[in-house]
Amino acid sequence: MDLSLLSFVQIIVAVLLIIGLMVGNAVVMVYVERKVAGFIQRRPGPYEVGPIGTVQPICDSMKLLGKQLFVPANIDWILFFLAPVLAFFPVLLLFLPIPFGPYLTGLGVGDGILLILAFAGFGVLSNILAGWSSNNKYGLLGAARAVSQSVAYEIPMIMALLAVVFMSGSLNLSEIVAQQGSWPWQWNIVVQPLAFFIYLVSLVGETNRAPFDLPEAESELTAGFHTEYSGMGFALFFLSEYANMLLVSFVCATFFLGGYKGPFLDGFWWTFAKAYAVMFFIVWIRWTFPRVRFDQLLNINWKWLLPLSIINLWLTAIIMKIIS
Amino acid sequence: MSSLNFINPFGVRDDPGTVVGDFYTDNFERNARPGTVILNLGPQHPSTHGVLRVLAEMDGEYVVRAEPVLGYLHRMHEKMAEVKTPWQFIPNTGRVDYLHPISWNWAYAGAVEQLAGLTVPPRAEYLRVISCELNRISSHLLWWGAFVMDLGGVTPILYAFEERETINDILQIITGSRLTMSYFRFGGVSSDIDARFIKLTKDFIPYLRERLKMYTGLVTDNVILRRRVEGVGPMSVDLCQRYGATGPILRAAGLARDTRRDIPYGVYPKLEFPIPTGPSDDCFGRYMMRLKEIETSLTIIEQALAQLPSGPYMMEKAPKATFKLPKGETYFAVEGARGQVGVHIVSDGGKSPYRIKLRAPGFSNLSLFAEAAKGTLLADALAILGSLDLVIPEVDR
Amino acid sequence: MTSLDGRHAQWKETGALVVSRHDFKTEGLWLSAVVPPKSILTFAKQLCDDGFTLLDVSTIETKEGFFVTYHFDSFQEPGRLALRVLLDPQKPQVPSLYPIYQGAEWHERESFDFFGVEFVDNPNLVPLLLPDDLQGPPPLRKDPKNLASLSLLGVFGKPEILDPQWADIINPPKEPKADA
Amino acid sequence: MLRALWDNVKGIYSLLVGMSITWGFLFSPRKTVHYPRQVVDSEILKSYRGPLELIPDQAGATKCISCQMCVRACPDNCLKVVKSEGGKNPKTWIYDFSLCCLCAACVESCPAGAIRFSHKVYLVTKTREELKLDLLADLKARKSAILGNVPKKSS
Repeated sequence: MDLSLLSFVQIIVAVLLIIGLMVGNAVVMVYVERKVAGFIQRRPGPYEVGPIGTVQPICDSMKLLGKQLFVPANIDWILFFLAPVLAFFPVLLLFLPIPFGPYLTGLGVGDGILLILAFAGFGVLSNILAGWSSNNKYGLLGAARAVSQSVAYEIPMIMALLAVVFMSGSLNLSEIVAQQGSWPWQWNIVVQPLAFFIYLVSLVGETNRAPFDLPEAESELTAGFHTEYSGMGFALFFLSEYANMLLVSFVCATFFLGGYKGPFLDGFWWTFAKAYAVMFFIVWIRWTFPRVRFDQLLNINWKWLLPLSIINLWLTAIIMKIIS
Repeated sequence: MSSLNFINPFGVRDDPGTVVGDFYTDNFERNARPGTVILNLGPQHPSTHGVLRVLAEMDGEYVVRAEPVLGYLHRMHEKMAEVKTPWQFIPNTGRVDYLHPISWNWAYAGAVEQLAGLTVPPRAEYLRVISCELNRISSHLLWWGAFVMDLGGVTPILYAFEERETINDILQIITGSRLTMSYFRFGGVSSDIDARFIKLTKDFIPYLRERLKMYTGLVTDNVILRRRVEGVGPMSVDLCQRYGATGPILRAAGLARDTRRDIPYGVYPKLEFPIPTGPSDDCFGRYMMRLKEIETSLTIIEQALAQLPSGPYMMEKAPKATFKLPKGETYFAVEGARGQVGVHIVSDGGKSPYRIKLRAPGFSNLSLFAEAAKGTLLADALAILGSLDLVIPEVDR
Repeated sequence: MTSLDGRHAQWKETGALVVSRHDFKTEGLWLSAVVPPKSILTFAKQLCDDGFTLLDVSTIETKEGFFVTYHFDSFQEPGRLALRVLLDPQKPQVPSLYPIYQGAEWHERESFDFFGVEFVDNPNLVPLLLPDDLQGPPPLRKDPKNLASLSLLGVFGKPEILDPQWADIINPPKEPKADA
Repeated sequence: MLRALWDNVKGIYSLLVGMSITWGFLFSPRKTVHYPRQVVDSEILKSYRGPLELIPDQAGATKCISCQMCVRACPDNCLKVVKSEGGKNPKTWIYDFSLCCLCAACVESCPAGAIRFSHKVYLVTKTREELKLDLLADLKARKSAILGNVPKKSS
């Protein structure tokens, strides 16, 4: 790729916009999550600050900014402060190759999905550093869980995406979107329902959301790896959790739901609508289900998702061979 | 330290001295295997329901050994009984177990009536049954929500609270309070029910039956919950016998022991109700057991309302606040939501009882946790803890 | 499963000091026995084999010493029994029921907290409900002048006295009363 | 193997049932009462036990005869009734709401029927001292409120 000045400026602008998107997304999602939780539980949710509580997330973030950064005794302080930063910044890069609209891509990398999958591993690195460095037994247990969970769930996730890549024959996200049609029956979800299902399950596992929120399981480990974080440290973990959610939702929209293509008029609004529908799904199941146990979590992955995804991959490959 | 020094990366706190545990941790650590981690769950932990503290020796995710540490909510009710008149202790009984206060009311009032030979008018007996069973339902509902919350599902407890609030509204009509009720008096109850009470209760029974179907769909049949609780924490009858566990735990293990049927008190002999036994002795059995008990209680309330006789709700010449107990000893037990609630009174005929011993079912039930949790996963240990239906004020008294 | 009469005979055989029948309507017990502290384990073993469970351990401080009542309830048929031991007021010691009823550990620790009764061989005799650094005497101990004698408490129902020493305790001779 | 697969399919169905239930609740009306914009049903408050209050007689004075029955009955020692010199009516009637356990021992033991529970749900104070209520003053205030209103209406 030609790294001229223009593309450099493009990347800078894209990164800035993505930071804005991440922060904006966290603000929106905090509100949506609390409101949905409230409505499901038959209570109003945030209500007092601003019209129907819309200013609540801003106030929350102000509170988190103003809070003391509590430093526990005997910590490994470099890692302790590095971990939240490390959780936040790699996610920035991951948004670059995503085609938000027909011409709206941060960086038109040819192997976009490789970049995403390669950098997605950074999330768990920050979790283990946070758990390890904070000199807390809950943190340590949470970190240990985070590693095995993330390692486990990345594999079926990649396999599911690979099935789509086999079909489209390209690692370029824009290319994958371009091959799908505008109407729902032209999307990849129709031809790859199993891959979509596997991806949907493993994205919940990958982002550590309920019912797979084992690393931070509240009723077992109080808060898991971020037990000792307060103020901005906690806020960065929070931000990166929502950013990760947004990322996997965008990837889901791109790979399975037709990306920016939609009925009547293609455009970035379709990408966002689809990504937020997936986000709503994640929020919805969080407030519906109990949490799985840790061994069950790994069993689901190694005994079911992984074989299923391999079978799916094989079938896709064979069928593609026959067709072509 | 100045207030500006809010980040202190260069480690003033980074003292080399190791953090030394308190008396109980030291005591527990003495028997620990090398290479294990002592995890201190509580007293402020999201799933220890109040202020229970559990010391757990962990080998990775496995609990090698666990020991509950009690006493964070100890209020010495037994000492208070020795300085108050018998009447003045009634409000205390409502505060021993805040989820099923009426069973404690009954155990204490029943013990005093048994010792002093007071007879309770029939209407009062029926009112006692109705209020006690309503209260039992509300206790089980809260347990249901809290148990699912222990397993990570946050929403059901708020649904359970809808019904619980309705029961609180109903019970408030007669008891005047919503939580720590002191409704019973020696020789009767403190107030009669009115038409509104009967209407609300009659409306509530079919409503709850409908809701129980929703509970089944949302939680009981849920595959995640099933796999979390099935086969987890088996408690055999033998274990229950050695630890004195009673109530739903024992019945889930398959032994139909219920004080309401075995050693009848009040008007329970006149009422037809089944004593359900659980499908299995694991967490799922205890879960189903309590849901079945809600249905049993509904049947009892229906019958009691239908049979409700007219008449006074308080015996004539009921004991006043300065009432003295006659000399003697008595033991009276009722079936609370968590098991057999017992009150042992010894009186020398003085102004206040010589000694009152409160037998809390939760105390015995919790004591078997150490054995049941041995060798389980941490998540399972917490599921077992939740399935015991603990109310810490009752355990600590 | 043993009937009440059978239990009565069994206790007499095993060496109970006093066996009393109770009026269940007013006392909530069917049968109780005062047994020597040394042989409490034998009696508990008999009850455990017959399917009884330990309900609680209730201690009373009296003039004669610490009077510990173990309440038992049957798992097979309704039946509430009590075993009692009288312990020396200066050095209250009794074997722990832990080998038979593991649940007794906590009940005994509770009595240890409140009265200072020592249960020998309890595996973990540390404060349970009270703080570990509590100062002063156990909280439920009474002022010596407020102590009642056992005969005043009416805990014996219809006793059958098997040990002559207990005759004086249950039916105290008139003279000391006149002195007091 | 197939059986396990079938179990999983059934499990996924049970999850869908659960999700449909929460979906239904997502659009159901709220159950909470939004204080202070809404308050609970006044019917419920009729049985609520708030702090004690004295019952006025015909003339609006207290019925209390300072017999100390309530003071003796109270498990928490939260009442203080002092007899006035000369009459049998009380001089002071102090009630410490912070100690009260609302057990109704005083109400039930009162031979003159002079006290009852009020239904003040929204009693809020900032200090514990403010919870020591002078019930005679409270009675007087209520009386003047009643008596003060009546002439205004008639005039």
